[in-house]
Amino acid sequence: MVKAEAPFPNREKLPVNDRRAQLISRLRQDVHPAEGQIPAYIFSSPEVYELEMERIFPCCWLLVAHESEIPEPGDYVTRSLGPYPVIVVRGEDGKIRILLNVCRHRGMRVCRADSGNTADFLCSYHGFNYKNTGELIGVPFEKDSYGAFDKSQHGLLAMKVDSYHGLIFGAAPGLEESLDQFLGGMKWYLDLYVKRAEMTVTGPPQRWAVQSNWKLPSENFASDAYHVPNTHACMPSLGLFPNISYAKFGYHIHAGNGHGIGIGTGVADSPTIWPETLLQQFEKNLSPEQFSILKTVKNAHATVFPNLSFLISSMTYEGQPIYHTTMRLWQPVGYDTIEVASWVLVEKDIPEESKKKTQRAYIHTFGSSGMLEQDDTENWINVTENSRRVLQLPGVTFNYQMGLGRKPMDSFPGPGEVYECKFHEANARAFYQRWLDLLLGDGGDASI
Amino acid sequence: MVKAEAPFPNREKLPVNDRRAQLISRLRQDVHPAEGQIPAYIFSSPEVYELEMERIFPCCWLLVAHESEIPEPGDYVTRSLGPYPVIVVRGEDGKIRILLNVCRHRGMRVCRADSGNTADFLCSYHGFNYKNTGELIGVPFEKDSYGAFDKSQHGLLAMKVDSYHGLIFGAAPGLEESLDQFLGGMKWYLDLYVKRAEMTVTGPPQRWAVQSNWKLPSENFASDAYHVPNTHACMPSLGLFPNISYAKFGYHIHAGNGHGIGIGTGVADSPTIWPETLLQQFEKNLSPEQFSILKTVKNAHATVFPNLSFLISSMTYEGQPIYHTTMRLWQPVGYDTIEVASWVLVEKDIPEESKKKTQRAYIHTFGSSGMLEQDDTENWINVTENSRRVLQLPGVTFNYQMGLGRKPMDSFPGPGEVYECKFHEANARAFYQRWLDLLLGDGGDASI
Amino acid sequence: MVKAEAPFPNREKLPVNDRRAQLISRLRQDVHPAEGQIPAYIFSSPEVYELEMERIFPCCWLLVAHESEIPEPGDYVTRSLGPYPVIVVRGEDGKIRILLNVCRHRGMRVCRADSGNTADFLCSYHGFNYKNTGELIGVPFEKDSYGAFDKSQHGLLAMKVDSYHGLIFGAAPGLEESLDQFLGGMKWYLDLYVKRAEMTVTGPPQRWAVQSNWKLPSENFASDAYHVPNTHACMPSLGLFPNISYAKFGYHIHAGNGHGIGIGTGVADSPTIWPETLLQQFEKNLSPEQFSILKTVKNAHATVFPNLSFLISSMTYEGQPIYHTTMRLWQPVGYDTIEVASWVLVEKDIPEESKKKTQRAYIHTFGSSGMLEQDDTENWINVTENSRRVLQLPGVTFNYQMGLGRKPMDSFPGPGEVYECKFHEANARAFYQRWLDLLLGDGGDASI
Amino acid sequence: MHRFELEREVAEFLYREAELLDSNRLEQWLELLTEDINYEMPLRMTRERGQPDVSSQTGHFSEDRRSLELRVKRLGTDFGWAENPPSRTRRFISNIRVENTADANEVKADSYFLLYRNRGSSTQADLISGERQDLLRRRDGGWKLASRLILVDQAVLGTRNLAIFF
Amino acid sequence: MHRFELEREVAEFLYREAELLDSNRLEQWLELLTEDINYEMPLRMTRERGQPDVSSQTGHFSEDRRSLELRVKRLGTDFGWAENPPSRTRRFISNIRVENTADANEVKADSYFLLYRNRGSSTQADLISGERQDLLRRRDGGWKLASRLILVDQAVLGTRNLAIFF
Amino acid sequence: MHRFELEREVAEFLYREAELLDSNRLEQWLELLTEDINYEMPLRMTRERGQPDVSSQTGHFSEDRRSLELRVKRLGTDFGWAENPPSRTRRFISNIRVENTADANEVKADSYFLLYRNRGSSTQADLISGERQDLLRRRDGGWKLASRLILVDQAVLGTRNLAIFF
Ligand code: FES
Ligand code: FES
Ligand code: FES
Ligand SMILES: [Fe+3]
Ligand SMILES: [Fe+3]
Ligand SMILES: [Fe+3]
Repeated sequence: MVKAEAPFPNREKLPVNDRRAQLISRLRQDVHPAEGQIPAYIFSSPEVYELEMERIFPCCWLLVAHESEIPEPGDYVTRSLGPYPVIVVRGEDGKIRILLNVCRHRGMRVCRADSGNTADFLCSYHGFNYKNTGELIGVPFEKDSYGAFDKSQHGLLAMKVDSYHGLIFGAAPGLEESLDQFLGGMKWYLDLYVKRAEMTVTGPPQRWAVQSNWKLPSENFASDAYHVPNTHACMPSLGLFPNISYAKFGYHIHAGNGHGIGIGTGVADSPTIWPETLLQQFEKNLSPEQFSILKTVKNAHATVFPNLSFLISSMTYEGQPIYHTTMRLWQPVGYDTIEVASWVLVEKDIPEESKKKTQRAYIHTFGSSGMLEQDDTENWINVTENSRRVLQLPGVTFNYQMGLGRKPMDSFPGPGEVYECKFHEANARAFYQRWLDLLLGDGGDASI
Repeated sequence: MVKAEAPFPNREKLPVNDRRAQLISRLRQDVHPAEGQIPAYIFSSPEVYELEMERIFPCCWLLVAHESEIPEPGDYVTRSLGPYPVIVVRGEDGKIRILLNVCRHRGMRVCRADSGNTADFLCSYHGFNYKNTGELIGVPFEKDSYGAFDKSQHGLLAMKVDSYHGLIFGAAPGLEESLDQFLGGMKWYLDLYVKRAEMTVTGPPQRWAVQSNWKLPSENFASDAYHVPNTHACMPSLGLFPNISYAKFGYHIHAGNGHGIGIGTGVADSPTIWPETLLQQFEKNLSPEQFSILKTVKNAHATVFPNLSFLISSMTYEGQPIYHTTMRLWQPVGYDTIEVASWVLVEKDIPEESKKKTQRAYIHTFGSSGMLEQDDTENWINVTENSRRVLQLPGVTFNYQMGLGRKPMDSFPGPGEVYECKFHEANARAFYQRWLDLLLGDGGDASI
Repeated sequence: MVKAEAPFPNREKLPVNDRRAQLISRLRQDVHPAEGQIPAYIFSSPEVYELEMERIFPCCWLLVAHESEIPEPGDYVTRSLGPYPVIVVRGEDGKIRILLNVCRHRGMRVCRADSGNTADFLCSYHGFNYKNTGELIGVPFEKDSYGAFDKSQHGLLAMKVDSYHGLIFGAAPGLEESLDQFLGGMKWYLDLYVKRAEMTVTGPPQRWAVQSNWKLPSENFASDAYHVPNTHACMPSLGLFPNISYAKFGYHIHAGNGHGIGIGTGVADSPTIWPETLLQQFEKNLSPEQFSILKTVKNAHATVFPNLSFLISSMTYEGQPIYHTTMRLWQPVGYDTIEVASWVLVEKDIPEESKKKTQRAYIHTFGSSGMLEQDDTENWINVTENSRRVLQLPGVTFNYQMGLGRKPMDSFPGPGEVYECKFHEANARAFYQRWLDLLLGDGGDASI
Repeated sequence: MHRFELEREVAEFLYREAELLDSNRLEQWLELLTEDINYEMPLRMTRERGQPDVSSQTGHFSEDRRSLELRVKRLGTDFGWAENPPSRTRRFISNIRVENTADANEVKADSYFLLYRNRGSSTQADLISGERQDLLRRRDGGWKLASRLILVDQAVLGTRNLAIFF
Repeated sequence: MHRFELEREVAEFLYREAELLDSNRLEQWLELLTEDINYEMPLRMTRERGQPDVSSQTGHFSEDRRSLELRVKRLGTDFGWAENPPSRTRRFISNIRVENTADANEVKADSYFLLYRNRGSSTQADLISGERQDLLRRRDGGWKLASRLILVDQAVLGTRNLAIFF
Repeated sequence: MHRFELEREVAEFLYREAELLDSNRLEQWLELLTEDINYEMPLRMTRERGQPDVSSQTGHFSEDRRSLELRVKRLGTDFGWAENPPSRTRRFISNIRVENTADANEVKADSYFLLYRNRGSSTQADLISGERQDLLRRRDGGWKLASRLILVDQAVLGTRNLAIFF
């Protein structure tokens, strides 16, 4: 009988060869997050990228989907978990799994659609057939070919899965840290996006490719309120944002583990962006402290390390206030390219008309055609290209020193290190510190 | 007088640096052909590919053309011998040569057409002129420029050349093994394709590029009858193949040196696919043992290591049996891309009408637009892409364990290790064993 | 207060790792410029290219523009200085500077147009604003964000700049050699192109991308008169050049430091190509020796190491003699690709009509659509591709042995090693010798 | 009106529109739109054969006259970084098919577009391919675009942003 | 019939055909073909100037009605893996040139095609360029395709397979 | 002449021209040009919005009849290496817009072109996109090209040389 290799092969640590060792020691020497100095080359070095694929992405919990995308048994979407192609599927047992989209026989992608509903995945090459739970249930001509085949050991490889208020996260099986530990203090803030009400996606995500290193948008959403008045300077003149210094007011928060959030409160005593009916709901779902913050929010940008971002944005549109919530992945597909996947999250119980409106507000401002997003991608692309062009100049560093030496607040109700002015870069420093720690560490038991 | 460097420079072995040594020891550790376990990464690692270009292709006899493509003196085709661009040309002396398509002066391609007839190759850069035998016969302004130029030592570099019943093979000059030794037991089986009658190509090969690693199709033709019922499941339903288990019946044969063949005999007592007139011819050209096998053949897929495949295929088409023979090269042009060149071979003496018919049968089923081939390339491309996506997972292995432990036949008339059921993977195991042996060995004196 | 890192960070020498050391020792062993033997692989090895980007381009003075392109304060063009994106700008103070087009904040390209006129460069990301002298003059919300920001230390990084009769050269700040030293004996010859009269460009350069290694065209313009009769064999038959051996007559000169020039004098006693009025001007601007040479010039091709070429070309067009002067950069953008930038230089004081005529003569013969250039690029592309295909064959060498052993002239008025027949390859040998010296040396203090 | 004339007018309209967009005369382009224009680009998805591959839920564009005006206005400010310097674009319009509707003043016009987009010094261009299903309405003696549905032929858009119009 | 009318009809036919192929309505596409259709795509080759660069011997397609039907039928089975999920394609038809023949019921129609093919999540597309030399025959009040010669502009096809039609 | 007729003739002229160029019948192409033809391809540049992005000073082509003849003649010699073997090209002509001029014998014709160029065994092709602004003149009962301005959509041309015509 054909026996399986270990269902989840214990991956030896990749040997650290000379070249790798040299890279690591160079990073140790060049990268100084705490001092706000980051060398340009980390945004375009293929070797740094290779190291990230080994030591960052397999060592973090990564978002793959939202539960509302696969509500019914058999519903699936295909996604990437870091570099790995996976199927996120709700099995006939109602359980959500993240299955490696790689046939256990000889590696064919068993599912080639973006989404659908199925009882099983039939491999097109030799016809191995897998239930929507990942179980191998069919081997063609099993007796003639194998005599017997240990099907129980050849189900699709399953990733770790856990979820947080609708957000489905996955991780490499070897990762010891729980999602709860991984998110840590960030949960308090994630609640503002996903626990304030039962949230649902409005549909499949926009997807588009941008020639940017993945860290630039991730860091931007974690930390960078400072770019708003200039990059998005057209907004006030279009009457969408009140004025140019709008972005400054609020809180800049490092929630721990490299997760960062910026909460914009706008100018003092400005009216809430939330409809009255929703506020009641929010109050029920959140702690009083959370609710007190959410009430005053005008915008809130956040990144869950490494590459999952959230945004609440509001503006005045045709004289009326309108807000939306978006969630997006900056999925690296190369050292200089990301595939962006961007969803709109809405409160499940609001009227269809409101959902439509919030979705349109999103489309007009963020996302592939968004009037704000357009300028962001232009910046990230040029920074990436520039960093590639000065690769031979390790001395060219980027500056993340804003707020160095400022004191955090004592009294903020949420966890983490909180600063009172949004023009700050503590979050970027924390982001790169976490990044550096993972790269320099052995990344050990987290790999598959 | 300008003297030549040694006409065939003695290539030092490429130094084995740390990175290379590490790769080799990793392969030694990970690749287990005999146990049927092959790690996914060998199908998409650029470093493995680099090693193959140094240790596999310069150490094998490689097909470059069929004699019927260049029947007349001066006829030539340009091809690749492994990575090297070559001209396969019949000189004015009637002899076939394989000349490196690289000017001995400063490296220009001296011939840029796919095929033609010429007395000489005039380099477009400085006008060095070479006879169709490779001899350098013209150096412009020779006296003014060089005083004297040792033309006798600067002919186009010639590769080793030998042929087998019309198949022209070439090899790097340093290769000690003869073509006869290289083919070994495979000759007995090759005869079924090319010695059964005088064969001729129907014309130039179809050529198209596929984003697949070269080993996947090579191994598939050597070994993989098992994919037929599923990948090509549409065939029976279209009435072209009798039924879905059709592919199982026949012989699975490792002919030695990594060369493999699968001979399909179809269901018992099914009528021969060959016209009576041809059978008489075959009987004359083959040994009685060979003839006894060929008579019963319904299909026969084979790979001459590393990347030359053959296929006899038959089907019922418009109620009539029709067969064809195709030969193809899976020419690697990168770690994840091949250029396929695919010829149709026909018996020289059959009527034009039959040639047309067999060619059409080929086009409809195999080749660039073939109804079977379409699905094959889709599989290989996805496996290659998947293997790239799990490159960081050395533990993901492909399974080639079918038939492990089964006993070979005692009584088969042909050479090699013969198994009675075509659902078997001994050939794939032998293919990867040969591959591994070459990669781990020093590849030594075979390189140029 | 946020202090700057050192304004021009002192770049540590890149560590020489095993792989790098091996490459260098292989080059030392394989490359023999003095014997005229150059291995094919240097034209397509990505590692050799990487080394060139570290050791050749940061250690040479490189042309970036002609002064006539930016006559007014605020005029700028964006260019590459080796791999680095730069702005060549005439500041409000009338001084020309070469500024790294990389924002000192976080690396955005501060100028994204090819050319224009501006008082300042406003970074699109966070709005840092730089004067056209490179000085940082604006930091948005400086007090709120940084408290204080040491603007005086954060101007755009400036490259070394110097010019020679209108040619603007730049270099990495660490380069100790002066432009004067760098050009050395080549100045005498450059004068024939740019000092003979006040020269001006006719407009922006033609730019196009060619899949060629950068060394092939550079070496060709420095040294290769020998290709003319064959590559450009159509010219005499079109009546544009007198005959096929035309290219032979004249001088082949290594001016030192790898700079080479070929001066064509055509057949004896042929009439001068220069209008009488210009000759008077030339005589005034040049030394008598220079003038005596220039008078007899029919064509003159030259390369200032590493990748700046010049050409005076003349021909008979519609029965009338017509000449033009072109200058071009073979800007490497990858190991196998260059971006060509090609200008036409004209005497400033000639009539507009003559400028038009000379420009048209240029367009018809050289440049992107030129009848001569077309064939050159075809050659270089094929040589590059061939060299890539034989990368695994270190024994395949290119031949640069023409003229080995011939004696230089004693009596030539200009500096350098001068040979009397243009069919010679001393210049190519000197070009590759300089190349090799830089690669093998430590390249040391020249890097940024 | 004779059918020829109609088809010719539609083609002329679409070519004129392409010309305005390709030469960055965006305000003039706006004049070609009706006040109540509906302008949508839904997502395309990779689905099993037979499944709908156009999303009815989400899209890349979902515009009315007001939002298109905002977009154009924005690009004209000093801060329209995404398209300053502008891309060089070319909208190849082909396979035009015109169909009458119940309303004599309206026609349906389907066309294919291939949008070529090159920026800066790149030798590569983004190619965006797709179909547009338009409704044209006769106004003031000419045609106006009353509705446009854009079917783009990628599930993952291969262009940095949609700071351009279709 | 007036020449205008003829050219318009031909263009309409070709656009309609492209629409059917681009929307995977393959059975309907078959209805546009005559029973005796001859459908060929010979090889292109790189040859010295003046040498024929179209193979008279071998090709990528050599089809009759029967084989085209088989191909379509196959793609409709549960095992047409190559095109399930289907590619997103767009056939840009241009440079249409119509010529009368001796037979009043037949016209020759040459056209250029650029076929855009995108699959899955790729941001790249295969572009297949070429010319088609068609013979159209009048049948049942409409046109049918009686013969097609496809000249593709590559010696080495840059697409994974020809599980698509031209 | 009726406007239809005119537009049809212009399209026919441009398609015929493309056909000649795409099949390397260059001498026949020359016959389509007037004796005094002016044929220009100025440089495109990347400039701030609002700045002219077409150079009035330098270009890739600046031709008259004589120089075009020379170019064609050259390619026909034994030493036209750049295009021997020839590229496989396809000139997709679309978005044709015809305008009358003061001179009844002359029309302005703007069109878009997408030139596909493939060489040797490459699976990649150069795509050159742009617009041509033509002046056609009636001569000997047909049209001739009297002037052509070619606006190419790249600042850095992505093709090895311009040994081809537009
Ligand atoms: S690869 Fe999936 S069944 Fe063989
Ligand atoms: S490269 Fe062939 S003659 Fe010089
Ligand atoms: S990158 Fe230029 S201001 Fe921040
Ligand atoms: Fe932003
Ligand atoms: Fe198969
Ligand atoms: Fe030349």
